[in-house]
Amino acid sequence: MGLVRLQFQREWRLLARARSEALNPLVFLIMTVTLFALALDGQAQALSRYAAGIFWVLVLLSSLLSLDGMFRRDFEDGSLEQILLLAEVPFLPIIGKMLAQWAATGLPVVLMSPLLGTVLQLPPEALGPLAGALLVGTPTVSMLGAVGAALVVGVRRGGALLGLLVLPLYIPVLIFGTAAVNGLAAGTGGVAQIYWLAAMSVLAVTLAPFAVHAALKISLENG
Amino acid sequence: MNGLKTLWHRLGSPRWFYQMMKPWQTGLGFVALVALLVGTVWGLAFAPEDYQQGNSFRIIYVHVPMVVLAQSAYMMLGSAGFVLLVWRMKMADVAMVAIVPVGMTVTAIGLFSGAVWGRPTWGTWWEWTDARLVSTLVLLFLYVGLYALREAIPRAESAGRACAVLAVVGLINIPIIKYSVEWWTTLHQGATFTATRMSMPIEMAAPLIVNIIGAYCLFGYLVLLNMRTELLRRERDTKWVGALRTEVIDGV
Amino acid sequence: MAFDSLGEFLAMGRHGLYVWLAYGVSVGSVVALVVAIRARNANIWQRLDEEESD
Amino acid sequence: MTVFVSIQGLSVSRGRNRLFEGLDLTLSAGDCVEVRGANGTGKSTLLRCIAGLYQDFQGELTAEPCAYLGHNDGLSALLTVEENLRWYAGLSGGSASSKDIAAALATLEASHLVRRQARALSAGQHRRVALARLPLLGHKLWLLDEPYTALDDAGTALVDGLIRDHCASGGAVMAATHADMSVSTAQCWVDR
Repeated sequence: MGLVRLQFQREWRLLARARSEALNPLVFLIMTVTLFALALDGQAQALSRYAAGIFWVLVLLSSLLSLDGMFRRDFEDGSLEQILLLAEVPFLPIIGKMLAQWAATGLPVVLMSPLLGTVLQLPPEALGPLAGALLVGTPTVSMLGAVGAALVVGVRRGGALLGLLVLPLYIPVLIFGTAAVNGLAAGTGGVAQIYWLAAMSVLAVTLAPFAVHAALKISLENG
Repeated sequence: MNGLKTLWHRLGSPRWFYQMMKPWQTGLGFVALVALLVGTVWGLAFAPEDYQQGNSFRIIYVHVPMVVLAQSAYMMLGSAGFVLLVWRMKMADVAMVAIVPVGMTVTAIGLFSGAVWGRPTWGTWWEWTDARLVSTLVLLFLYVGLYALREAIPRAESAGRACAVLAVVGLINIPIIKYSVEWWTTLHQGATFTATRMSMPIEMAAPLIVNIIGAYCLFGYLVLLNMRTELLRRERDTKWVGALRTEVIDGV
Repeated sequence: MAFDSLGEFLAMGRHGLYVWLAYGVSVGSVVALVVAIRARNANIWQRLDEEESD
Repeated sequence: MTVFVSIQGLSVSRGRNRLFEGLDLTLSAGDCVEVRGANGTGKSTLLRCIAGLYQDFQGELTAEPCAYLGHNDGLSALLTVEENLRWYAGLSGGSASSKDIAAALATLEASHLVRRQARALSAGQHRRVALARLPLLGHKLWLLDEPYTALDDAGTALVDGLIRDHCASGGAVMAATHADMSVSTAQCWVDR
């Protein structure tokens, strides 16, 4: 477990030193939420009905920004291949890296969701479910996204390709996430969807490290 | 058991595969031609009309085989990817290179025919309540993703293995995606029944089964031909390809 | 035969446009796919001949 | 006499052109082999094969876990020299106290850089810090891809000393270089 903590601390220190770069995805989320609110604010009633769906889509899109840079800096300076070379169990530093990525993007989104939810005219009773659904759903987003990021790390301008590879895999998270928020807010039952989100996150956390490791070994081969 | 093992090793050798698969390829080609002709004419002209949808239901005889084929093609891609990653068998990469374009085209055809079928049945060119149509659309995205990833990576060996990882991850996600899409379409279902999932009397179902068999044979024919072409391209410096060239006058 | 005349067969009740549109594009695409793959094969053979001769 | 690397009939091709074939080599304690050959003949690829980063080869290859130094130094620009080295020691399963780090830097006369961020180093200093991690990793086998790039004469002499001491204490080194190495015990030409 030491390797997970070691890598987590290293990533966190790197993020702290490049604070603006780490905050870009969050700023993007805030801006796009504001754009939607401006575009639709006239029909406040209509906006609140679709706010959960809009918010989830924007979270998925903003995650692509942070994922693209997740391995790129280490790939270019050569420390990424050292992880595969030196670590006794390479999955542990990879898990450390993915947890750090989630903590830097997923968690802040959960914490800011009440504020951004109200900007999108979400009714107050929907803010709790939104935060809960995001907390349970964003690990899958980070883990599946990490697989895509590892596949495109060696590709120039891999950002657009990353979206194409990963967004189809996000569809279940989007469907159940939106349904959970709307269901719980309206009291018509969204708990089943929360369980689905949790189950997907557990599956992603257990399987993604293997896929990321395989993808990194492949990307490093033509390094 | 060791018969299987030798077959597995033989399958791995390009030369054996190229020569031994030739008869299978032509055989599947003819069966496909006959089956698809019979099934289509039977479905279009002889099968009875559907009491609710009238004749527009005849589109089922092209839509369903294509969609079923699209899904099985992705299953094959996922398993070929798994074989490539675990046993490093080059032939699995050749198979993936051959399947992706065929699978993508078949999915696009299934999608288009499904959308056209929706027009007379529900009055819209795109019907969000039809679970099979929506999951076919997602499947098309997965195919396009595989195609784009292979194009993006310069080195052939890395591109092959990267696509293998994506195909396996995609395969694991397909049941989850299908379930969530089906659940989502029933959520928006409301009263309308899903026209494309109907229980059919035998005289309506028979041509469909013939067409599905024909579609799988066509798929086998196209993939085998595509694989043998890819093998020629990859092995063109080898002696056996040189020998083949002098022997064969007309090519295929 | 489910139809009485060729004309009726082409009309397909009022759904002729949709049925023939779907079949036309589908069959057309399948044929195009077969032709494309066979052409790719022939092209490989032809390139082999060129490489052999130069 | 422990054998670190043994290679029989190793051949590697990149795409359709063959880089090298039928390469045989054994590396045991105390050996320092120079990997020589013109540009693009596969020197780096050979090292990456041994390190386990590159699997597309034919032939037999068995190698101990190694410390690998590639063309890029593997230092994170935003981390200080000490943070980089401490991470490396931790990654390879050990740990490095400030004393160990100071000692490693001292062998390359780079102790004064310990607090500086990697991005603030010159190319020569960057390379010295990258080489300074080798003793901290606790691997007996070192694979170095052009270790002398960007080093001045003093730096080159220090690196020779580092390699000599490592081989003397039972380690083994394989280095891809362009010039003759004074400390090498054998040469391996990939393009002959």
